[in-house]
Amino acid sequence: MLKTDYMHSADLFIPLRADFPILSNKIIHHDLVYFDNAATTHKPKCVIDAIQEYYTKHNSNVHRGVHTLSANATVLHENSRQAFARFLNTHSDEIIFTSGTTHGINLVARSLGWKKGDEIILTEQEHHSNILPWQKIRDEFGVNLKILPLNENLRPQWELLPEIITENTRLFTFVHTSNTLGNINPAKEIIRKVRSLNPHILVLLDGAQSVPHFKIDLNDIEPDFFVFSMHKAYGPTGFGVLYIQKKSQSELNAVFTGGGTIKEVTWEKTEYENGPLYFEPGTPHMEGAFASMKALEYLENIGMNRIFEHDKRLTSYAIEKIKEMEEVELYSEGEDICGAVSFNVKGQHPYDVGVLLNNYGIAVRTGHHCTQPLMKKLGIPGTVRASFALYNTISEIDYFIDKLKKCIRMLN
Amino acid sequence: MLKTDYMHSADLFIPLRADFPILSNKIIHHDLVYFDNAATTHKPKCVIDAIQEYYTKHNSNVHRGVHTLSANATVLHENSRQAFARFLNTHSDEIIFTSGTTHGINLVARSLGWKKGDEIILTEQEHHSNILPWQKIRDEFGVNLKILPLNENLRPQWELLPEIITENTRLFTFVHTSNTLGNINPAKEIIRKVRSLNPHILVLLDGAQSVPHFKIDLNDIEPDFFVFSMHKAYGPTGFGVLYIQKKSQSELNAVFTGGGTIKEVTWEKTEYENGPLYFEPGTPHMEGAFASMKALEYLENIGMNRIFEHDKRLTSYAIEKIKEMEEVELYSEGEDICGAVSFNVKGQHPYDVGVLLNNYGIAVRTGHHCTQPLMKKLGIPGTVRASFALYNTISEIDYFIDKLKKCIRMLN
Amino acid sequence: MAASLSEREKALEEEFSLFGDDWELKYEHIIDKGKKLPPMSEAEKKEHWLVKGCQSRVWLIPGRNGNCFNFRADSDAIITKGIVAIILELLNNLTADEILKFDGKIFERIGLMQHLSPTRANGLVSMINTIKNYVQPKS
Amino acid sequence: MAASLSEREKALEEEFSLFGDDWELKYEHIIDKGKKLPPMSEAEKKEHWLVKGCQSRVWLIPGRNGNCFNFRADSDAIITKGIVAIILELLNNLTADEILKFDGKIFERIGLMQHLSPTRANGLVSMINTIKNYVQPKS
Ligand SMILES: Cc1ncc(COP(=O)(O)O)c(C=O)c1O
Ligand SMILES: Cc1ncc(COP(=O)(O)O)c(C=O)c1O
Repeated sequence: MLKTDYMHSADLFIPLRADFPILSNKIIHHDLVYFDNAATTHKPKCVIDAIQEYYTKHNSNVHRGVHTLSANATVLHENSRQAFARFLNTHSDEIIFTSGTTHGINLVARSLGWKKGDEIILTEQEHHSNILPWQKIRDEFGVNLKILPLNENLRPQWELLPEIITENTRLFTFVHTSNTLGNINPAKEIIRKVRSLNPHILVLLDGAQSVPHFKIDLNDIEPDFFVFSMHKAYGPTGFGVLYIQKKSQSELNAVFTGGGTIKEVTWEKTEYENGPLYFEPGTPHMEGAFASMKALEYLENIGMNRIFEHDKRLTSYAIEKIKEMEEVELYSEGEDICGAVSFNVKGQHPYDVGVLLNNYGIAVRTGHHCTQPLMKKLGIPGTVRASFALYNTISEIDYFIDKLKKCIRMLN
Repeated sequence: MLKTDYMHSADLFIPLRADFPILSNKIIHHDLVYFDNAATTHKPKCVIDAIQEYYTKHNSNVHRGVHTLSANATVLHENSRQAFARFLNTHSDEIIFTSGTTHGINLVARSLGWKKGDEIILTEQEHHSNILPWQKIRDEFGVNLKILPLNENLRPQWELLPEIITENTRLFTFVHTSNTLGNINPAKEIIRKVRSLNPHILVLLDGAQSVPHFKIDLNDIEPDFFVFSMHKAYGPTGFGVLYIQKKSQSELNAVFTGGGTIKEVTWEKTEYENGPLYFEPGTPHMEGAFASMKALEYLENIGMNRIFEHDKRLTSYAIEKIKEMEEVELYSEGEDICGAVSFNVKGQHPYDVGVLLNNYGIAVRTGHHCTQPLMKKLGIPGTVRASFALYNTISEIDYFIDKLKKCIRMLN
Repeated sequence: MAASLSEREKALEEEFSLFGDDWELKYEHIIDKGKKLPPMSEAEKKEHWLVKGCQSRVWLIPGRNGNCFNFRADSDAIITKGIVAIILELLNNLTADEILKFDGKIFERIGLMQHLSPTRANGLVSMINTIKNYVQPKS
Repeated sequence: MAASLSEREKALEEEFSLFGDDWELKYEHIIDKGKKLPPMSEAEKKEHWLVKGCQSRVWLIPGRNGNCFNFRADSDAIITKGIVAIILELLNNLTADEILKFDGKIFERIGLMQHLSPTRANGLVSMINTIKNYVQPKS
C-alpha cells in the first residue's frame, strides 16, 4: 500500500534524471547512486548550458559600463536578483549576492555592532558555519553565547525559549533544516514566538538545507536574515544569497567594502550606496548569478511543492527501510524529516560503512557533517548520512539498503 | 617601420581569437571590438569547456568525503592550488582561494590586528577596493591612513617613501599595474626599498591588472600579500587568489570562519586548521578552482612573456596613435604602460564618447574606474579607457582610432 | 490645451522615424537637442538638484504652473543632455497624473536604448524616478 | 636481515593479486588484517599519539629497536586499522632511510585507492607523514 504510493510519486520524477548529465557516470563499474546531496547537488543541463551561454554571449562586467555587453550583463544580473525575490516571495532590494551560506552568516556577524553583555542564542543542531562566526564574536566582544539544547528526540527544546531569551538577547539563529538529522524546524512559529518574547531580537535563519527541498516564503516566515548556497540547490558553486529584511538593513555596517559599493569616494570620507550594492564589494560572480537564475527557473518549472513531496517520500521510505534493520541505529526519525537521514551501523565506524558503500557506487557522507557539538551530544564520532535530491529514486534506496546489508555482513 | 614591427608581433596572436567564442558576436550590426578587458576579460573555449566538464564529471563537495567523486574533486581542487603556486612561482600552502581581489584585500585588512597609531600607506593611484577597506580600518581603529602622492607624470613619488614611512607604519599597499592609467609599478624594487626603511612593514600588492599581462614571480617580488581576480585573467567569475607569504600567515587571525576551517569544535573552543584552509570557510567555488587551473594552463601554453610582448606592443601602438590626435588628452604615457590607456576628448564628457563608440561595436569603459581620488587629482569626472587582451589586434586599434575621429566630429 | 503624453510620444516617434536605422543621424539629432536646451547657470547647478545614479551629472529643477509641472535640466554630457531635453519635451506642462504614466519605453521604440537597463551608466531610470518623485502627491 | 621495503611491497602486491578485481575480497582481507592487529589498551590511546587529519581516529606509538623503528598503532575504524596494519607490515623493523623512501603508492597498485588524495577523509597521507616525521633525523 504505502510502498505503491511512494513508488508512484517517485516515478513521476524519473524522467528528470536525464536532465543531470553527471548521473550517467560509472563509479568503480557501478552506476552512480549519489546520496550526498546535502553536501552539494548536481546540476541540470540547463544550468550547465547557461554558464556556457553566459561566457559565449553575455560576459561583461556589470554596473557602470555604457557599452552594450555591459548594459546587457547588468540587466541579466539584476534579473537574477528579481528571480530570487520571486522564488523566495520577497523584494529584490532585500537580496544580497554572496559566495555562499558561510559567507552570508559571517557577513551578518561582522556587520552588526556588538557590545559586551549582548547575547546570541543558537541551537545544539547548528552547522559549524553557524557556530564559529558567533564564537569569534563572543571572544572578541564579550558577547554571551547561549545554547538551546536538544531534547531526547534531538529537536531543539523550544519550550525553553522563554527562559533563555532575555532583554539582552540581540540575535537568535537557527537552522531551518538540520544538515545532519534532516529535521525541519518550524521557522515561522519559532520566529513569532521569539519576537513575542523580545520584539527587538534579530533572527537569522540558516536555509542551506531547506531551500533545495521546499518552498520558502520569506514574506510569511519573516526572519531578519536568511542565508543559503546555490550549490546545494542545483546551482553553481561560489554563489549564495543573504536576504536582509529591509527594515533590518540599517542595523548593518558592511564589514567588507570596495569597488561598486559607493556613490562617492574622497580620501576623507566615502558615501556608500544603499541596498544590496552596499554589501557587494568587488566584481560579482556574474556567471553564478546568471546560472542560478536558470536553476531557480528549473525548480519553479517542476514546482517546489512537488519537489517537497518527492523528497519527503524518498526520505520517509529510506527511514522506514532503515528502521527495519536492527543492526542500525537511526538518528533521523519523525514526520518532520526531509532530505537527509543519519544513522550508524551498531559497533561500526561510519567511515568503514562509507568506504564499503562507495565500492558499490553509492556516495554517502560520513563523519561529523560540520556538526561536532551535535556529535558530542550523541556521544559518537560521526554518522553515515544519506541525503536525497529530486533525481534520486525509490529503487536507488532499495539498492542502497541491499548493499548496506552486505556491508554489515562484511564488517562483522 | 615601427608599425610593421607591431603588426608582426600582433599577427602571431590573431589565430588565438578563434579560442574566444564571444568575439564572434555582433554589437549593433558591428563586429565586437572589446577594449574593456581591465573590467573583465573573455574566456577561452578550454575554460568554458572545463566548467562543463566539472559539472558533468567531477562535481562533488571537497575535503571530507570518502566517496570517489568527492575524493577526486578534492584532488582536482588541490591540483588547482598547485597550478597557482607554479604560475606564481611560490608554494601551494601560500595560495588562498577567494572570491576575488576585493575579497582578498578585505580579508587581509580585517584579519590583521590594529592598534591606534598604526599607519597604513597607500598611493594616490589605488582602486576603491584598495582604499575603502583601509578607510574603514582607519575609522574603526584610529589607524592613520597616509597617501603617497603622484608626481606630474601620475606616478607615485617613491622618493617620498623615506619621509612617509615611520616605525609605526604597519602596512604599505600599492597597485602593481594601475587599472586606470596602465602604468606598471616596479614592485620588486619598491618592496625592497620599503623593507630597507622599516623591516617590519607588511606589503600588500594589488595584482588585479598585472596578472593578466605579465609573468608574476612572487619568489622574486616578495610581497607579504598578493591579490588578484581570475575573471580579469581569462578565468571564471567569483574566483580569486590571496597569496600570503608563509611567515606572515601567523599575523592573521581569520575574520571569516565556518565549515572546513577546523580541526575540532566544542562550544567552548575551536581548534583551527593551519594553512590555506584556515582562511577558506564554507564550500569553495570548486568549479572556479577547476576552470581557473585550465585558464592558467592556457596562459602558460602561450607563455606569459609572449603575452606581455603582445599586450605591450598593442598598448604602445594605441598610445602612439592617440598622441597624434590633438583633440585628445592622454593620461597614459610612458614606457611603463601596459594593458590600459586612459584619455579624454577635450571638452567632451567621457560618457558621450563611450556611447558613440559603442554604436560602432567598440566597447570601452568610461567613468572614474573606481579610482575617484585619482580623478580628483586630475580634476576630471572620468576618462575613456581602452584596455587590451591577448585577442585584440592592431587592426582593431586602427578601427577604433578611425571611429574615435568620427565621434569627435559628431560631438563638435 | 497642451498635447497629451501619448500624443507627444507619437510625435517623437514620427520625428525619429525619419532617420530610419541610421544611428548616426539619430545621435546627431539628440546631440543637437542637447545643444539647444538652455544651459543652467553655474549658480543653479547645486548639489541638491543632482540626480543620483547617472555616470554624467544631471541637474533637475522642478517647477509648477498651476496643475502642471515644469522642469528645467542640464547635464555635463551632451548626449545625456539631449535625452533630458526629450524628457522635458515629453513631460513639461503635464499634470502629475499624466507624468506618472511615463515609463520611458519610448526610448526603446525610437531605437535609442536596447532596454531600459538598471545600469547606473545611463541614468534614464534615475531621471524618471526623480521626476515622478517630485510630482507624486505627498501623503 | 629483514626484507627490504621493496621486497615487502612486492610480496604485498602478490598477496593482493590473488583477489584480482574483486574488491569485496580485498576489503575482507583488509578488515581481517585490521582485526588481527593487536589493539592498544585504552590507557595507551592518548591524545598525544593521535594522527591528525583522519576521519577515523588513528593512534600511532613509535618505538626503536637499534637502528630500526617499530611502530604500534590502532584505529577506531576497522578499514583504517587494516590499512595501518599494512603500513606497519611494510615499515616496521626498517631503518629511517628505508622508511623515508615510502611513498604510499603501493595502495594504488594493490587497487585500494584510486589516488592518494589529499582529502582528510582517508588519513593515509597524514599517517605516512607522521611516521616520516618520527624517523626523520632531527637537526
Ligand atoms: C587594480 C584593481 N584592484 C582591484 C580591483 C577589484 O577587483 P574585483 O572587482 O575583481 O574584486 C580591480 C578591478 O576592478 C582593479 O583593477
Ligand atoms: C545547515 C548548513 N549551514 C551552513 C552550511 C554551509 O554552507 P556552505 O558551505 O555552502 O557555505 C551548510 C552546508 O555545508 C549546511 O548544511
